[in-house]
Amino acid sequence: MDFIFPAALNAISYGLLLFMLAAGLTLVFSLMGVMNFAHASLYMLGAYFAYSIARQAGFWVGLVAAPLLVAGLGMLIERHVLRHLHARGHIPELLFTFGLVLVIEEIVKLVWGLGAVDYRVPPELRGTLFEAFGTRFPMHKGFVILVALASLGAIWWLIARTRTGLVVRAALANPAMVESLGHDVGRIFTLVFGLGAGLAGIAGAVGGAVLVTEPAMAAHLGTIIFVIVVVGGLGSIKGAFIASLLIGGLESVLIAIDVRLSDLLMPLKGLSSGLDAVLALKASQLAPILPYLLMVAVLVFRPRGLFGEREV
Amino acid sequence: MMRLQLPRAGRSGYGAPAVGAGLALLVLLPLFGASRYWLVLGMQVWVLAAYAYSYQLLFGRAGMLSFGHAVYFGLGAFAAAHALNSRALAAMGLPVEMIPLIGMLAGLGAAVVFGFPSTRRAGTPFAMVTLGIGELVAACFLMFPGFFGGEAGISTNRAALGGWVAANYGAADRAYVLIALWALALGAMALWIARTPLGLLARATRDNAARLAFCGIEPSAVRFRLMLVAGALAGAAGALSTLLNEIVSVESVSLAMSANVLLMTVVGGPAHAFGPLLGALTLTLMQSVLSRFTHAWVFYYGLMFILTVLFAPNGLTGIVSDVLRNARQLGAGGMARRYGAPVAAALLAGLLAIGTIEIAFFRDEGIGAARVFPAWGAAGLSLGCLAALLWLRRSLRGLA
Amino acid sequence: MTRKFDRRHVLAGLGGSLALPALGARGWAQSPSVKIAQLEILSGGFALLGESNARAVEIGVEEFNARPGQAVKLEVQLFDSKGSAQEAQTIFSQVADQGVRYVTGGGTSAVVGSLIDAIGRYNERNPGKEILYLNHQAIDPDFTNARCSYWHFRFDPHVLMRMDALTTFLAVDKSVKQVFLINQDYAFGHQVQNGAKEQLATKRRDIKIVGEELHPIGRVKDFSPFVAKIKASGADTIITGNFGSDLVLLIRAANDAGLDVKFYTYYANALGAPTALGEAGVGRTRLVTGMDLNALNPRMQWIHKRLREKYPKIELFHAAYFDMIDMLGAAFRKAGSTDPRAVAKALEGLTIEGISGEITMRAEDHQMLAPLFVQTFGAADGVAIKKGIEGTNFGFRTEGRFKASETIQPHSCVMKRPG
Amino acid sequence: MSASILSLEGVRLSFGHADIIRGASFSIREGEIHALIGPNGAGKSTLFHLISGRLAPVSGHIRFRGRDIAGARPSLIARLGLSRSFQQTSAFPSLTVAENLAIAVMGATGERGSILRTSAAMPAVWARVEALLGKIGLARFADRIVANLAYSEQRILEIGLACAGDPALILLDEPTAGMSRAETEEMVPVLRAIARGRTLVLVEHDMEVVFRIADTVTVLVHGEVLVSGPPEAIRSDPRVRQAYLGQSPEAAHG
Repeated sequence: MDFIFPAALNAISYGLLLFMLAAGLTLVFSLMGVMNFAHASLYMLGAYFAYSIARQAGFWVGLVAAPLLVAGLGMLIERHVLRHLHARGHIPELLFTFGLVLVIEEIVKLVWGLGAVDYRVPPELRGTLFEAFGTRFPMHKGFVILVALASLGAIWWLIARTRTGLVVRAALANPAMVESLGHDVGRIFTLVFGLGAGLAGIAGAVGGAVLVTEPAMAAHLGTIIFVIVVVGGLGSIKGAFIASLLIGGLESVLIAIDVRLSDLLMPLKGLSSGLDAVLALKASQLAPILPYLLMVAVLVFRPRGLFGEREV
Repeated sequence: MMRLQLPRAGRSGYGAPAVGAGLALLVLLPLFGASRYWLVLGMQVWVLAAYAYSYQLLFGRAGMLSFGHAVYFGLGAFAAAHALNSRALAAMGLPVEMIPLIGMLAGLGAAVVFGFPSTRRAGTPFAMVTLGIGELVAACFLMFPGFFGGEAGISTNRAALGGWVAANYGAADRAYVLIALWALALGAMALWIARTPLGLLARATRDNAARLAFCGIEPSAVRFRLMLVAGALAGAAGALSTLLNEIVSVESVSLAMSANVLLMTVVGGPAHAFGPLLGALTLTLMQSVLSRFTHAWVFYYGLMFILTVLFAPNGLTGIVSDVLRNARQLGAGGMARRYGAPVAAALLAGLLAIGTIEIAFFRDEGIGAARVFPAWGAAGLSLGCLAALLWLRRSLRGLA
Repeated sequence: MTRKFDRRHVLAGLGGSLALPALGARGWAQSPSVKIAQLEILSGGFALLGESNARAVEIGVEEFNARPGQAVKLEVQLFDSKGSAQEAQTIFSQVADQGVRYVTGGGTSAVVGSLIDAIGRYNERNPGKEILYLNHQAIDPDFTNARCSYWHFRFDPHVLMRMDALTTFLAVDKSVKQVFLINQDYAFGHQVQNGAKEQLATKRRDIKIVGEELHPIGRVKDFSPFVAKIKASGADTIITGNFGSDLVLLIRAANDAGLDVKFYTYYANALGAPTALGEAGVGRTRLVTGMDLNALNPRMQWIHKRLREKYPKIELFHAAYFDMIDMLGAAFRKAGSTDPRAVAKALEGLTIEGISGEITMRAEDHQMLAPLFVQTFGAADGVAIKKGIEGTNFGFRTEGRFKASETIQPHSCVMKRPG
Repeated sequence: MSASILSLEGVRLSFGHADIIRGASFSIREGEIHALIGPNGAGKSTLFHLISGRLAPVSGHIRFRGRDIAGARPSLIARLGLSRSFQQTSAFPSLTVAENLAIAVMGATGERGSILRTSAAMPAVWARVEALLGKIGLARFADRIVANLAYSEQRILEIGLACAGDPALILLDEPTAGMSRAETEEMVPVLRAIARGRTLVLVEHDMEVVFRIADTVTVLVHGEVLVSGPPEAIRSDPRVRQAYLGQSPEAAHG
């Protein structure tokens, strides 16, 4: 118990951070059918923008301004590139966002350098929130949870309670219908893409300060959020939420468990010497591949994902 | 009886004799006294081209966008390394010329295992599954250092086995010929597959997989068979990379290696017979030659990829064949009148953009263009670049 | 990337890929100096390390060449290995083509190992054109044990030599009772882990290893689960070979959770770690290093100052290159030649005065024996800690000095020598 | 009366709480031309999707030549000799007309994509393609890329694809949709021609076409079979009039 509890809190904090990214990706995918490879790159830009703004104007200004910048950038990308590619199908869109990943990473390296930048939470967030089971829970992790809940709540309100949200929801269900009702579907696409990008920007502005802001941060998170979106079920926000916490928690839990596969399979001992290398692995060493195993398994056995309404 | 024009994938249109002569010249590069460096670069082009040909079967023919093709390439490379190091095989007298077959078998085996879960789906889900499988295998490499040599990889010696034709292939010129011939053979196999009934079905799955099913043909079975072929060819290409580098490490199965083949295929031209070769040549030149002049080479490469996706869906070979076709119609003078202004504008804009980037980013390092131009040069160049872009836009309007 | 090369061919560079390396070859041929090809990782995740190595060698060579009466000058050509064994092979073939006979570089053991192997094969196939590999950073013990090569010389104490210094120091500290080992899950991390276990078992049988963790390299974003585990294990000391962001994030998570343990590290003086340590690391973070920044000799002082002026962003945290350059110069003099065969022979058993004491190139395995320092993190006071590092007010105070003769470890190298 | 080739028994399909097909039962005799009609949203195309395997029913049986094919894979159903066309032209747009037909023939002849010969070396397949081209009158477009064909030619190709494999039963989804009067007139003999020696089921909005060629007409309303019988009986059935009266004239005439 003494380390399961902090591990659980960590998992929630990390899982919510992942969810901020996965939610935007899911939203964009369900509306436009575009799997935005560069979503994690927008997260990285959020962190770097926030870092640069924070150095001039302070952390809190950066926290607000950086996501707005990223959202604007996302809208520009949608408006001026993706929309034109849309006619040619999803593969060119996928290829374009993939190329964007490369280019954004290189731009970040050229502008901000190859190493990590010193982007940290401000002193007022550096303390301890509370102490339980002999471990301190740092305030900045609580802050992540707070920001994630607040921004997701705002998105929920926007979509569920406003007129624009109503049109967005209608467009999600049936874009042709919305078009025929005289709404500009193109504008809705741009808006939603900007919203997703903005969420990634917020996640970056917060995540970069709490974790680390470096050129590799996009690559590290990029594939994980795909796993989440697929495992949760493409297009399902609820699924993305559960999968975020699941994958976020998986790592913490596996690290906490000190078992080797050979211990689990004791009864089968002597089955095969060829498997020794596999059996000698500790659960924590399996942590990096488990999400991918999960993703492949889901796609093979339950293509809709855990909560998806339609097949991937 | 009516004559049907039968499907001919990969028609070059340049005249078979000319193409054959050109390829023969390339294979015999060592005879012209090319230095070891150029031979190694050449071998790299051949290896990457063979790899890209296998990918072209998936992406170019069947529209299967894989992000995990390095799995097959890498496993083929590892199998080849183990085969080269194996005493038993040496004792059995396995000639080094046959090493690519080992890689081919490994690639095929891997495709049997991983092909099934990935080819059940097409489109975006296929891309995601292949990405997941790619990450999975790459992560496994570091977990089982016994099999894969850990991060140091597995070293080998291509001269460890004797050959049928040459006594051994230690020397670069002999290795070059071996690798070039094998790569040509692999490329030819890939192009052959495109012309077979499987190739026809591949194009049909890309066009409309659901319709194919209603014709009585299971699209996932077509994809699976293609994956087997592409996996085997990629495995053989991986074995060629082992013969070239004499070391295999985790980078052979990495996401970067999977991305490379995608970039090469798209930039070269996803449907053209020479696309993979041109793509491999471009990547090698940028990676090994351009990278000596600027740190920003990856940026330029990524930018080139994006521009290709946006403006030249048929890749560089597409541009070349368009130009050749137009040249035949318009003649030299007509070409100059028609394309002179846009090409000049594009070149100028490109050069000025590169200059701007080099100065802006490498000021304090003092490399590349930043060494000659003063700091305000960047501002001037970027203005010039903007003007050139406007000119480009105007001249393109003139074209349309 | 070669500086000279760039300057001559800027326009070609602007033109892009049309540039011909053949032009470069002519440029190099005019210079009478000994050429050394340096392969560093200048792009990707390890780029900062490669950049630091490149700049330090540049300044070290500048100082070497400027010495009065220096008969043989060195000329370094820098290449980006991109952290890829394959790419390293291509560069090597280019380098061999140009007639360069000395290769150096750091980076991952995959790259260095592939180069050592490639040079072995090349020298076998091309007698009379032998090439030497001068290793200034890859400290995998294998390179001077199981995989040792006559053409490879290592100028940096390897993992186990460093661990020996660290554990000797740790053994003296009676407050250490329970040790936790956390390392990156790859060759180097495994070596640190195993070395620590073996050496602690002989030096302090009463110390308990209460936990061992191997985590994927460069992929852990949040170390707090590990920290929670360390805390739960009751450890009072951590031994880690982590570097870069893996160390920075470990330290941050430990500080956040209020983990009160001693850190015994390999790289706490580099790549962001001092910044992350801050006040919380004072007095309880230890480091084994080959260089004492608080007691630099005049030569090193000049190099340090020059580096700070020329590349303010680059920190000096590694010094094996400077010993390497000096020893190479001494070997040229001893051999009366710059031919690698003669130089290799001359290097074997060569003893000179290095940057912080006597250094010897052991003939049997080509491992240099050099002094090591164990240092503790603290606030800069101008005396014991002369200056803060990485822009902080903190630095490392030297608490233990090991002479070269005190760092000797046995080796298992059976070297194949040319006939 | 000849034997039933296809019969549906209590076929039911629902998405969430919405019932799309509420227990449809009817059977189709071998060799007849059977038309499915009904107002928009009656579930005609959905029924085609169920029969051809694109959708699987929640419950019920679909028997084709005595074998239950409910929920089977489309490719299997096609190999059993049941073929279909689509409302939207959905051939293989980047392939030539001949290649399109070749693929449909390959599916029927069991060609699974050999890699040991070129696709030119399939004499049996190409001979059948040539015959088909003649039959549907697209011979002069054999080498035309399908995407470049005119709309009505694409519709004809669609039908050619459906009968390429010489299936026992063909489902045609609105073969005359979007066609001009004249084009529709040209289509009627084509439909008669392909119906020779096999069973044809079509969904069709053009009532004139339906009553000219159909042997049996089944009327579907709200996912249920309203009535099934010969065209004359359907024409005079008051329930059918009732069902169509609420609809706009376009719905009744397509």
